[in-house]
Amino acid sequence: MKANVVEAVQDALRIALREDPACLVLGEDVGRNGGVFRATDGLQQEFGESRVLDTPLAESSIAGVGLGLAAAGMHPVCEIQFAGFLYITMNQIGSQVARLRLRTGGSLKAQMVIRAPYGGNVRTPDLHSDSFEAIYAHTPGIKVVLPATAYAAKGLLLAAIEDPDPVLFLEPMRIYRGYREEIPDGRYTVPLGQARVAREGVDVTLVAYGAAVGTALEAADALATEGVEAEVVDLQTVAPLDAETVLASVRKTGRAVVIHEAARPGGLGAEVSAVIQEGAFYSLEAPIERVTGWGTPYPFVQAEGLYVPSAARIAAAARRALSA
Amino acid sequence: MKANVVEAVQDALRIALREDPACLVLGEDVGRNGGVFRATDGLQQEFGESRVLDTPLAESSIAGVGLGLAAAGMHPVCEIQFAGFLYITMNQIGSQVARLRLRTGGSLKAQMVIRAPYGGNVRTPDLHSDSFEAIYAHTPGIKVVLPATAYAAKGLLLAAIEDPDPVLFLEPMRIYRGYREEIPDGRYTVPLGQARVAREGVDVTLVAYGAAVGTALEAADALATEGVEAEVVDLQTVAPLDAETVLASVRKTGRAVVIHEAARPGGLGAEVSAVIQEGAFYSLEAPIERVTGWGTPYPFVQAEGLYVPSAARIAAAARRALSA
Amino acid sequence: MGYLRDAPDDWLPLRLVDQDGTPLLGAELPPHDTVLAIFRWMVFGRVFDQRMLSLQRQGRIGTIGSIRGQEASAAGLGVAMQGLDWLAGSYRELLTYMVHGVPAETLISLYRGGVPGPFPEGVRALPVQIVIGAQTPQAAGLGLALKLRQERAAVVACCGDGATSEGDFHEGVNFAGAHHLPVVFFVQNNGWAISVPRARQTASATIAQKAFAYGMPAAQVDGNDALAVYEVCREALERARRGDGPSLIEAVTYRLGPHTTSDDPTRYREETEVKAREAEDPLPRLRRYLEHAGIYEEGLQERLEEEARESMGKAVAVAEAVPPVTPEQVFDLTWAAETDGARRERERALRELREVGEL
Amino acid sequence: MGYLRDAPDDWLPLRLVDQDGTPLLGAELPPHDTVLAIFRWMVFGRVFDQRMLSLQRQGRIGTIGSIRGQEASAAGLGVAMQGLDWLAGSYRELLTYMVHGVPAETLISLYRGGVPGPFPEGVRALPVQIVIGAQTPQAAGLGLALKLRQERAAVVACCGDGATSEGDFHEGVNFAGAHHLPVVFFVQNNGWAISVPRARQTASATIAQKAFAYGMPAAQVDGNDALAVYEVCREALERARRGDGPSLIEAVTYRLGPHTTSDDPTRYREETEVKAREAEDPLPRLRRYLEHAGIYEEGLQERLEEEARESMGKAVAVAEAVPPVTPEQVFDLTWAAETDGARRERERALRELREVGEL
Ligand SMILES: Cc1ncc(C[n+]2csc(CCOP(=O)(O)OP(=O)(O)O)c2C)c(N)n1
Ligand SMILES: Cc1ncc(C[n+]2csc(CCOP(=O)(O)OP(=O)(O)O)c2C)c(N)n1
Ligand SMILES: [Mg+2]
Ligand SMILES: [Mg+2]
Repeated sequence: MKANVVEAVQDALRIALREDPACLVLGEDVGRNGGVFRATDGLQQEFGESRVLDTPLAESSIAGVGLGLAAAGMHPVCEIQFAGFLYITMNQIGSQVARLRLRTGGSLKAQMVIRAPYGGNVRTPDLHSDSFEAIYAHTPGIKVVLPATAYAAKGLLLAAIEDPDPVLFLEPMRIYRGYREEIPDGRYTVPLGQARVAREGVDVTLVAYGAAVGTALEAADALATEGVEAEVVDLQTVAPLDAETVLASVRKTGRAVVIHEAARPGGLGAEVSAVIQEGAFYSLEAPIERVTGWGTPYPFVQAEGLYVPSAARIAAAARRALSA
Repeated sequence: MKANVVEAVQDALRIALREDPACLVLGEDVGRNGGVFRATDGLQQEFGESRVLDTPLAESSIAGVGLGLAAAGMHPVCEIQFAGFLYITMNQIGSQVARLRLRTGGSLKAQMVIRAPYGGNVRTPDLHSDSFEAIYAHTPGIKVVLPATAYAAKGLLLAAIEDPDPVLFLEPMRIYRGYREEIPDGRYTVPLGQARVAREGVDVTLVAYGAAVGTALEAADALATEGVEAEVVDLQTVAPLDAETVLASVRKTGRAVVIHEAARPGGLGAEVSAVIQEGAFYSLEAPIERVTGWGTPYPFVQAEGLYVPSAARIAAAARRALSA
Repeated sequence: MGYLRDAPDDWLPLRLVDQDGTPLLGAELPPHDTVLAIFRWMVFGRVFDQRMLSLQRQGRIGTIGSIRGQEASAAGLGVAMQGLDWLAGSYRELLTYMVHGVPAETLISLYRGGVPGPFPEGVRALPVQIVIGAQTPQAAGLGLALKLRQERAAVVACCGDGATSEGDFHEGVNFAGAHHLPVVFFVQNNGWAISVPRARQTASATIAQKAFAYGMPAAQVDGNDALAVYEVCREALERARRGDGPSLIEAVTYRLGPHTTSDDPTRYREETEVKAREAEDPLPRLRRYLEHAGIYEEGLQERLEEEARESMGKAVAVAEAVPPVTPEQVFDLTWAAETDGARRERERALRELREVGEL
Repeated sequence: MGYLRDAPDDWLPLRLVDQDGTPLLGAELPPHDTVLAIFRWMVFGRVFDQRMLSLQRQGRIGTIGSIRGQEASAAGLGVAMQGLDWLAGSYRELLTYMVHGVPAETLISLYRGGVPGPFPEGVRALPVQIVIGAQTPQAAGLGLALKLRQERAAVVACCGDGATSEGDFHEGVNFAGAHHLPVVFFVQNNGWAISVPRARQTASATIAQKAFAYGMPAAQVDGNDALAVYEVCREALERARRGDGPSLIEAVTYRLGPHTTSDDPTRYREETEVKAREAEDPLPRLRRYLEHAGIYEEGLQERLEEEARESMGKAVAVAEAVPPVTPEQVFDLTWAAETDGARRERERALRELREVGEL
């Protein structure tokens, strides 16, 4: 089938609802409205109000109810309308969902997925464009997954729903309605915890995830015209990190640029950078570059285009790394 | 005067309440009870119920009320009873307090302090020993400060209260009632945003903050017996980071160990490591080591002694760095 | 058995003026100039809404919520407020913000993706809130400041029916109750939270009765009856300013338009419902009252509309002349006291942008 | 003016048995074996509490909360529950956990700083909650699962008076109301949240009336009247199991001991208050009822105490024989499906510990 990212998500949810009787979908406006991005379009019609539920407007309870459902053996997929509101769920997810198994000596598990559209450059209001993957990546006990393509969106989401650990699934809004790619019909999974090489190259490694993978590939195209072969690593799961795939690439190229649109200080780029220099110190021929949002909150629409890393900024960082 | 950390905090609060009529203290049990750690002992008696207020048991509102007070020109000092509950305030602090000035074009500012005891190895129940500085360090717009001594606790807290930006002030529970040191009477400040060299050395740099500074100094003592002169940098403010002081040290020593007790993935050690390799790449003679909590939630009391970095682990990391 | 007890269920929304503009028997109504002020603002709100939707369609502003149908609540409240009162509202209270003194151009700038402030000196208001419910505890904080400083002023904390489900709503209202603060919680129950109908949001028969959980009095008012809204707000505000504590008002109204310009309400609500509610449009209703009271001068509405259009034209021009936000501004506004580390990060970011010609 | 309306203020806590053990006129009381079961558990709770406090003083367990004075609420509730019901409570409901099937040794292990679980197979309970209020939405989730699977069972969500201020309490109760879930919210109002008295926590005259904000019925019960607690819980639980929806119970009781072993209550409450409440101790009260009803056999309490002490002795021995938590266990319990990256991080951490001989 042909699908863009949001259609791939929808297809994964449909398959899970069809094949797993314990699976259910809940969130604000996911029912009749089909979600504000239509990720759940038609699902309530097909599966009924007991499988696809509108919740009250209260994110902490959406996560907390998810935990209760999971503790009772269901496999809830909770939607948070925008990732900016994941701040509100921090306590239920960080102190509860991520620790349920630990706290019960393994007798209860939180097999659940929390989905949220994330990321900027889509001209949305305040707090609708934020990227909070790093704070959840600092919360062991929950896996954090960000697909970069429609294929990955469907396969990773199906893997997340059947994974016994809780998964935060962040969907890049910017490419929700990007071009439709051919993806397999029916169930397939893309394994959690594994990065993939999105483009091979030998001169410099660009590490990205989510929507930034596309930008990194653009940058790689630009670099190619200068004779530079950039390798692009798409992390896919940012926690727990698949360090080996990144290290294998950097051991080959000796140079790395890490990209994300979240604020720079304490962003995921820091972890990737730390891991690279720990594991590939002697291969490094230049400082690892980070191309990220600034040390400010996500700014207003008029400035967001400069905040979110552009292909030009990525390519420039790669050139810095190459000329160091 | 002689004071341990909690007495230094109390003294700072007393001075602020005395000298700044806009200052007030609020939180759970801060009134008659004087705080569960006695950080506000006697303050309500001295300043009355309108300057030292017990709040309902609701952390998000403590932060949100703080914002309202600050917007109206007061200088609130809010207490969150344990740092583990800072997850609950994430939305009010991250999406509101840290962005008030930005969102109002500078016309309203959130001059407020949020205090919380943090950190482990004190045999407290679940969620009472966590360290969440990293998630707030990834939240530009709020400064994150962690004193390591009684002197710093008082001086940094007084600086935080008069700073026009919001400050998250994390007090190391483990050394609350440590030995009493001599600190100046009356008002003095220790500037925000500046690290300090807690011990000079030339062979390796140990970067720490909060209670871990003491452990790092212990490790430095142990290393000294082997003829290794470790320099210990106490960050004091972890956001915005004072990279220069760290870099100056690493440029001299060529080796660095970053220490914190929060979980390793995405912890502050990653940011420090990234910043070091960006700014002192050519001085580095060994991979930067991180000695941290594990890639798990903070564990139960029986295992916490192994989770929180020990002097032995720090010294071992320094030796690894030295022999690399 | 039979020990469980139910909530009182005898609520009847306060109404002072009927659908056809006739005052109810014995109703105490505001003076004519107040009524005219409310009417003028309602007309302005209608024109503002139309203009904003059309600016959005032209791509000149971003996503925006419609306030059509809710002008009586917004203006009745706004006119009842006084200069020293604080306003803490959301995207649905833009008209109240304007009544309270925020110029239209500031709001247009905000929706153009610019810096949302500052508001004019002396206008006491928190920024237009986007995170549902977050303003509620903040309003309690403002109320605490007023109380501690013994200012004779009140705080108005607005939100929608959906927002009452948020934890922050609860914590804020409870705080105000526990500390007996001068805050009026004003809930516009417009029937919907995007696609979720009021009845699915909470099993509580009214939003008003939620006040009882916080030990404060409440009123449910016909939110399309501008004068009833005005009167009940005046009572609650006076009470607060006097030091008699907080209260909660539920204004029962209806969102005639889409939730925002990104919303397609036909997906989740019946056209017949909307049609029925169109007939209860608060604007003609107040106009009928003006006529009934003999204070409607021929052509008044048209004149006010024309005035509003003109002033909106100017506001748009002013807003569109504001230069776009620069990264420097964003850094300037992030820290009031920039540390050395923050300054270096600013310089690094700007250097990077300059290097690629983005700055 | 005068449009604001106050909450109903005619609450009277349900009581079936007087302070002196006499049943109130017309009170329907549980059968004798139920009463005896409740009494037995109350005695057990008293002994458990004493033993835990002394273990803490000896440094054999960590900080622990005292449940003295609240045994009637805890046991009345616990005995009213059935095997398929779920329990979601906190540190103050340890006795209810034990009535519901969690062995004392598991709780002792928890307070020894070990892994808090697992509970025995088939005991339906969430872990003992420490983060105030967090269990409330979780309980709604359990209720939703029961409802969707059409199981004839209920969920009990316990918390204290202070916890009702938390956003999570609100969101959880509202969710259960909106989705009509089989959940009983059981609030032990013990007068204090650490040092904050009930009256400062919320201006609401009762905790019970908070239910009205969520459209569910409520009862306020004398929490020191074990039989009244039992009966009202039975009604609420039956109602929930029947599919008639959620309800909220406020049990008015008193914490006779310190908040926890780290707390010094003399700092914030008067000895006279505590003395007065000692006289309302629920345990002698139920004993007086047993005597009144002619079912108290000479020496019963002493026998039950002896039994309890013995069983506590065994539980302590079992708990103290559990080997301390290892880092491997912590890693094992963090991930159910460990990824390669997580496995490497585990190995790294263990290697580091081994290197310095800490493992
Ligand atoms: C915390 C949070 N969650 C979700 C949203 C997305 N959202 C925006 S408006 C809205 C519905 C609000 O409903 P209501 O409170 O009734 O106000 P109304 O829009 O009807 O005026 C939602 C879910 C948000 N802005 N903030
Ligand atoms: C979210 C959170 N905030 C604060 C605390 C610290 N704390 C533990 S118990 C308690 C008081 C609880 O009072 P209440 O709900 O009345 O229960 P009680 O202890 O009286 O049974 C507080 C503030 C906590 N554990 N969790
Ligand atoms: Mg609404
Ligand atoms: Mg209590």
